[in-house]
Amino acid sequence: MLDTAKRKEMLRTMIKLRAFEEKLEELYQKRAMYGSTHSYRGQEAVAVGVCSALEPKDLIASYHRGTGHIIAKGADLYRLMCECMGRLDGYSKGRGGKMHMGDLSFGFLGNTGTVGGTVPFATGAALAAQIRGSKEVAVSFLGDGAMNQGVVHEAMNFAGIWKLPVIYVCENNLYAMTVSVEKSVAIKHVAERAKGYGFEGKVIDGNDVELVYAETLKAAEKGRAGGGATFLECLTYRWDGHFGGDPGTAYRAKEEIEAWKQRCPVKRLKEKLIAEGNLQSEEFEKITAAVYAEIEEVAKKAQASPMPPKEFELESVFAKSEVAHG
Amino acid sequence: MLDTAKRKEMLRTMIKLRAFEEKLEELYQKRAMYGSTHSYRGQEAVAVGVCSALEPKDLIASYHRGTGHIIAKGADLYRLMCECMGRLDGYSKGRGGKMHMGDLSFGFLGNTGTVGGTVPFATGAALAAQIRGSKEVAVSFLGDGAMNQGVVHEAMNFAGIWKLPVIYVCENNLYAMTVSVEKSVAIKHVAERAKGYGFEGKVIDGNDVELVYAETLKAAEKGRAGGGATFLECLTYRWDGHFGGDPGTAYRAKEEIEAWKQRCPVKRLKEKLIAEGNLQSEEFEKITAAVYAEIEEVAKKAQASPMPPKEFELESVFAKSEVAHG
Amino acid sequence: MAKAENLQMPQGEVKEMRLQEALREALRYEMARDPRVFVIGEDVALFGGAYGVTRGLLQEFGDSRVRDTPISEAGMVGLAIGAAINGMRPVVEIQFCDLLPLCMDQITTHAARYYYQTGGRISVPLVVRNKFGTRPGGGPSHSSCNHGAFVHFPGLKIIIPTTPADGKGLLLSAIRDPNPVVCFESHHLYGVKGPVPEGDYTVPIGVAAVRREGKDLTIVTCGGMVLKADEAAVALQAKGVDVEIIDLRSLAPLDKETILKSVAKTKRAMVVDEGSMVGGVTSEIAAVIQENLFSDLKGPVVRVGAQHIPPPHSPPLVEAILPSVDGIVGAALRLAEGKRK
Amino acid sequence: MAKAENLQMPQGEVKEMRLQEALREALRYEMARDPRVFVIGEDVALFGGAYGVTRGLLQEFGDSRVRDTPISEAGMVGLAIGAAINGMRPVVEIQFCDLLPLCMDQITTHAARYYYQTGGRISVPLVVRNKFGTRPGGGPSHSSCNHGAFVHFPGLKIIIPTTPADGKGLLLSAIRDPNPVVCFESHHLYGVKGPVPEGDYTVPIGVAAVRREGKDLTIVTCGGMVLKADEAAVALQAKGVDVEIIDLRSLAPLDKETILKSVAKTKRAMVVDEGSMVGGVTSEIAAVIQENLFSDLKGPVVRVGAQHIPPPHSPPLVEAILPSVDGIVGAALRLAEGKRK
Ligand SMILES: Cc1ncc(C[n+]2csc(CCOP(=O)(O)OP(=O)(O)O)c2C)c(N)n1
Ligand SMILES: Cc1ncc(C[n+]2csc(CCOP(=O)(O)OP(=O)(O)O)c2C)c(N)n1
Ligand SMILES: [Mg+2]
Ligand SMILES: [Mg+2]
Repeated sequence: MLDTAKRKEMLRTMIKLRAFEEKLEELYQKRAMYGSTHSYRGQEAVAVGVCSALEPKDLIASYHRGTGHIIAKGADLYRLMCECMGRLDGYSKGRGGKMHMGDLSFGFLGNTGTVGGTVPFATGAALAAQIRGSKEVAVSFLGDGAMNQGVVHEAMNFAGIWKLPVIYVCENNLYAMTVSVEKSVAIKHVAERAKGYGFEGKVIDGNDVELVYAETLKAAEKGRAGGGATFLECLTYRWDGHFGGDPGTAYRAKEEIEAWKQRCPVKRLKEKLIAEGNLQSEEFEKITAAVYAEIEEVAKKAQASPMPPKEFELESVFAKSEVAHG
Repeated sequence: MLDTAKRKEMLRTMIKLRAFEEKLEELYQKRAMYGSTHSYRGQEAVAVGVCSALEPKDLIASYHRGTGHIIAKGADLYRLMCECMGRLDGYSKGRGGKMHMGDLSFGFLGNTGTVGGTVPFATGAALAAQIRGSKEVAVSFLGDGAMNQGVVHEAMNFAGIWKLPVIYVCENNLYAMTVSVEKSVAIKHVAERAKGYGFEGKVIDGNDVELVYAETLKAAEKGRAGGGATFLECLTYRWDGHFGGDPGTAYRAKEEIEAWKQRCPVKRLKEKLIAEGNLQSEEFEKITAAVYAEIEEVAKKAQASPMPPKEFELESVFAKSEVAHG
Repeated sequence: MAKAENLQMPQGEVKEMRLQEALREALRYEMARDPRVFVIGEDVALFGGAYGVTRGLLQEFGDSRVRDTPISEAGMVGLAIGAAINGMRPVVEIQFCDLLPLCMDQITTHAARYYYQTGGRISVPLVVRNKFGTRPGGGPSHSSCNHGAFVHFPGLKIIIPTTPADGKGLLLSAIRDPNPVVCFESHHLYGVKGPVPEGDYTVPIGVAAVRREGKDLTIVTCGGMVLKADEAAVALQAKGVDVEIIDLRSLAPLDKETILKSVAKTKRAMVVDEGSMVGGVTSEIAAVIQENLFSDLKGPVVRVGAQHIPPPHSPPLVEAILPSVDGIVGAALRLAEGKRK
Repeated sequence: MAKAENLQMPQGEVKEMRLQEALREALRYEMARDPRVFVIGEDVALFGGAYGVTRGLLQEFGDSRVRDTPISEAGMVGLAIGAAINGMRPVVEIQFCDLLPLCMDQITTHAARYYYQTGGRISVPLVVRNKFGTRPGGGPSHSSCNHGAFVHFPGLKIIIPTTPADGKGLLLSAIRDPNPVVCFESHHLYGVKGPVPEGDYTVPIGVAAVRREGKDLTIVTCGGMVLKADEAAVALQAKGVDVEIIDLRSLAPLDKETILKSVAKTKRAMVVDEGSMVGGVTSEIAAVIQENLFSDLKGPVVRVGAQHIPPPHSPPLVEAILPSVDGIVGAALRLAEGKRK
């Protein structure tokens, strides 16, 4: 059983993820943010549960809906915000935007806008750990939609045959853009597919941050001990549209959205802590206010930061020498 | 239970497949055949069992080890031999060689040298049948090695969600080139994966031509009735090396090869028919001799046929008008 | 190769619409006419396509012929090839050209070579539509221009419509073509309006349009860059340089005749493309022109394309790598110097 | 860009070996030196690679660092990228270049752009080796030349060694390079012998070799076509045309300096490549030369490449589409006409 301090920390981080998305959405509406948002609201328990169970040296690979993952793993909010806004101080100097970043200083292997594209990276990072005998595990976040990409299949097969220390965290939020998972796969749970690769696949409540934490911890220990890969299908839901500007209602019933909002991961942990007597409403409000204020600060600072100059550098494409890794 | 005439026909076809490969091997040694051979010896029961259960309008997609499939489906031996030998009378006018052919007149969707590449073609041909309401089923032959190609995963998922009338006939001959299936997948039977796509996967003895026939018939009826896809993992073995010139012993034990030769599909049906009193040894010898003589004739004729001129036609790349299909 | 035609005002009934709508017109028209035509892609049915091109088709033609797919680019192209072989006329939507490398094998090794490698026994009438174009906020995986890479693979036809009329006419030709056709649709042009003929209107594949006549210098271009060339031509006219603009419309087959005829007249050529200048459309066309008209040319064939850098996210970086009107004007002036002196 | 060097006789201890063996030498040398280097690919371990390049590595370095893979081209490249990000130095063998389109997305959208799109935070030191070349019996899926298509994608280095010494030297540089490098190995050259320096011998990426000096005409070429250029040069010498041959060795970065220096001297240029002439290496180099040396040139830059047709199976068809020594000689004579008159 997790101690209260850790659980409060997770609660705080979930609020942070949410506040960040809300600020981003606001900036998007104001056209201060470039590209599209991909709101993580509603799915916070997955990123926070997983990343809280990892060690700093462990690695994650993320995808288009990646802000939550990397904040939970320890990203600097200012750099992240700057990247969203195309600023020079962004993680990628404004070159990549929020779908294209990576920074090993906090164990972030990277994300891309190609669905499923980074799943082999986590798998390969785990291969590196295995060859070297270093003990980090790698987590590959992926959406339900990514399950039907060829390269994801290939990567998972590698994880199976070589018993790689990798955890596939599939966030099944029931939709890939506007196409429901029922239309995309013919089985109830994609976790079933893990069997075909020779490792364990579990279906868990992705809105229960403590459960996600516990299952990740188990999977990580197994991976470190040479037990190979684990697949966790986390059932969850995105509250917002697929991207900024999509109300998300053309292909989803209002009732469905409402029902899932009732299962809010933040509310759930909050109420549990309160019921246990480990949290007061006022304390919760205070945490929330502090987090929102922090995000507000970050956004202000980012908005005041410089854009990249209107210049290209052919040298920005090739590394001149090795970037220090790890 | 299959009648004797049909079974004798299947026996005859299996011998024909074998005789063809042996002739090809001989031509390869003499450098009269271009490219590599991919001998089908040992696997004859799969192609013959499957294709004997299909109707003429049904379709097959094949792969590099494809001679057996297409002879069983009704290919013209002369055209096939010519293609192997790079002759103008070949199925592809010498352009494609035996790995690149296709002819709808006998329900052959085509093959290519890219492992797994044609699996979506059979799946898409089945989609065409479904949209149109025509009742043909499509068979996709594939090797065990092809199971780890991304596009194969994607195609099978389509077959599952759309309940397409397609049969995946996976010839598990235990090796993909020199890499054993045990090193390539972490489960005992790849048929297991069919579950992940929402359809049935069966493991069957691929050297039992009657069983292959019966299972194909069932799967085809199911497909025609709207019951969707079936996966048949046929356990079998290639007697020869992967390609002409490969003795096949650098990565396989001699004992293993010998053991599988004992399970010869031709011998098996022959002995059964003899035991039943439905075949005499002399009759078998006569059939065999006739088949080998036929192949000999074909090879002679092919060797005397013209090579393509040393010319290229840019027009050969684009169809000017639609090729009549079906 | 058919004769080049001027960008004529289409005959008969004409309706003003966006490129996006004109493409939809072509799909609707042909789906109504030919029951073999069907549309598959991510979000094409219920949602009507990420850019609205397939909007309404589900309602009109039903879910058997308008199908949302899982996220399986290679698989959907492969299925479409199989369906085409078995007598259908599939149109696949790939959400953006950055995803084409995922189905590159199916397109370039399979669809493109099938007719050849079956000795002409099987043709693959397939259309793969996709959006391309570099813009702020897209970034390295969402706003590429890779049409130039496809030119190198034999067996493909490649169209790249600029006007709404060409959008309809070329797409209709593509669906009816017995060969695989890749249709590159510019992000920058989807919303641009123009007159589109009603009914059975086709534009032949492989025929460029002389978009503007001029005598001093030829700009060969395509896609969204055509609009920049238009602007540049106006600016250049003011400076005494009379520009002819060739809108390629097809990249394969390439309408060499129209290009060479124009350059033989103007004796100065520039190629402008949104893709990287290295190894792309600009290279091929420059090579062709100098190869055929070497002694006529008054100067080198000048290439103006994107810098050889992945498409960036931030607006100033995007601006910095893309061809600009000023850049085109400047290069044209340098090239035309001989004339103006 | 470093200075071009002549094809010098390597210094120090030298051993005669085939290109195939020289590549193996590079792998062995670097695996022994750097524990981060590992090799994966189909049949590379137990079998030693489809062309024997990795023979013996399993025995020497063990099955953790020499791994047979399932048939998963995109997956293995993707895994290698992940391992590279996490500090390793993977070398992937793709059995032949026809399979590169299967992993095109991982190579061109991911590996190639990672350094850029992470703002320089992460580099991807990855080598993807593959065999290319058109020959009888390979046919449309087994004997392509698609190196020309990769040139269009920013962020990749591309090497294409001709001599065994360059094979060793370039591959060693590639493994040590912090960026993704695609190594195209010619089917026609695997068995060709030459002297190879022992020990730590590298050849810089991006530097072409002047393989033969001459004053009348420059042939720029690479891979297996270098040998045809050699033959052609001898024939041309007999006819009074003194040919300079540039062996590119790297396609990206392209050594423009060496090319332009040579053509500035000879004033006549030809580009010979085994890939299709349309939109490939020949186009890019022709465009570059005419762009930079227009007024020096005595004739157009002539392209000699494969016909724009998929690689055929039957020997006469293969012969018909490939550049031939006679074809090169004929084209060179036409180009050099001015001189000989
Ligand atoms: C390979 C690929 N195909 C299509 C797209 C367009 N696209 C972006 S996100 C998305 C849906 C992804 O769904 P899922 O994997 O479930 O993640 P979610 O958005 O639900 O978090 C699609 C189709 C893409 N980016 N990459
Ligand atoms: C995509 C691809 N990868 C690699 C190869 C090289 N190759 C040709 S056949 C083969 C093994 C195929 O094994 P399997 O699918 O089991 O068929 P089998 O040869 O056993 O009949 C390989 C690796 C190829 N042709 N295509
Ligand atoms: Mg989803
Ligand atoms: Mg096999």
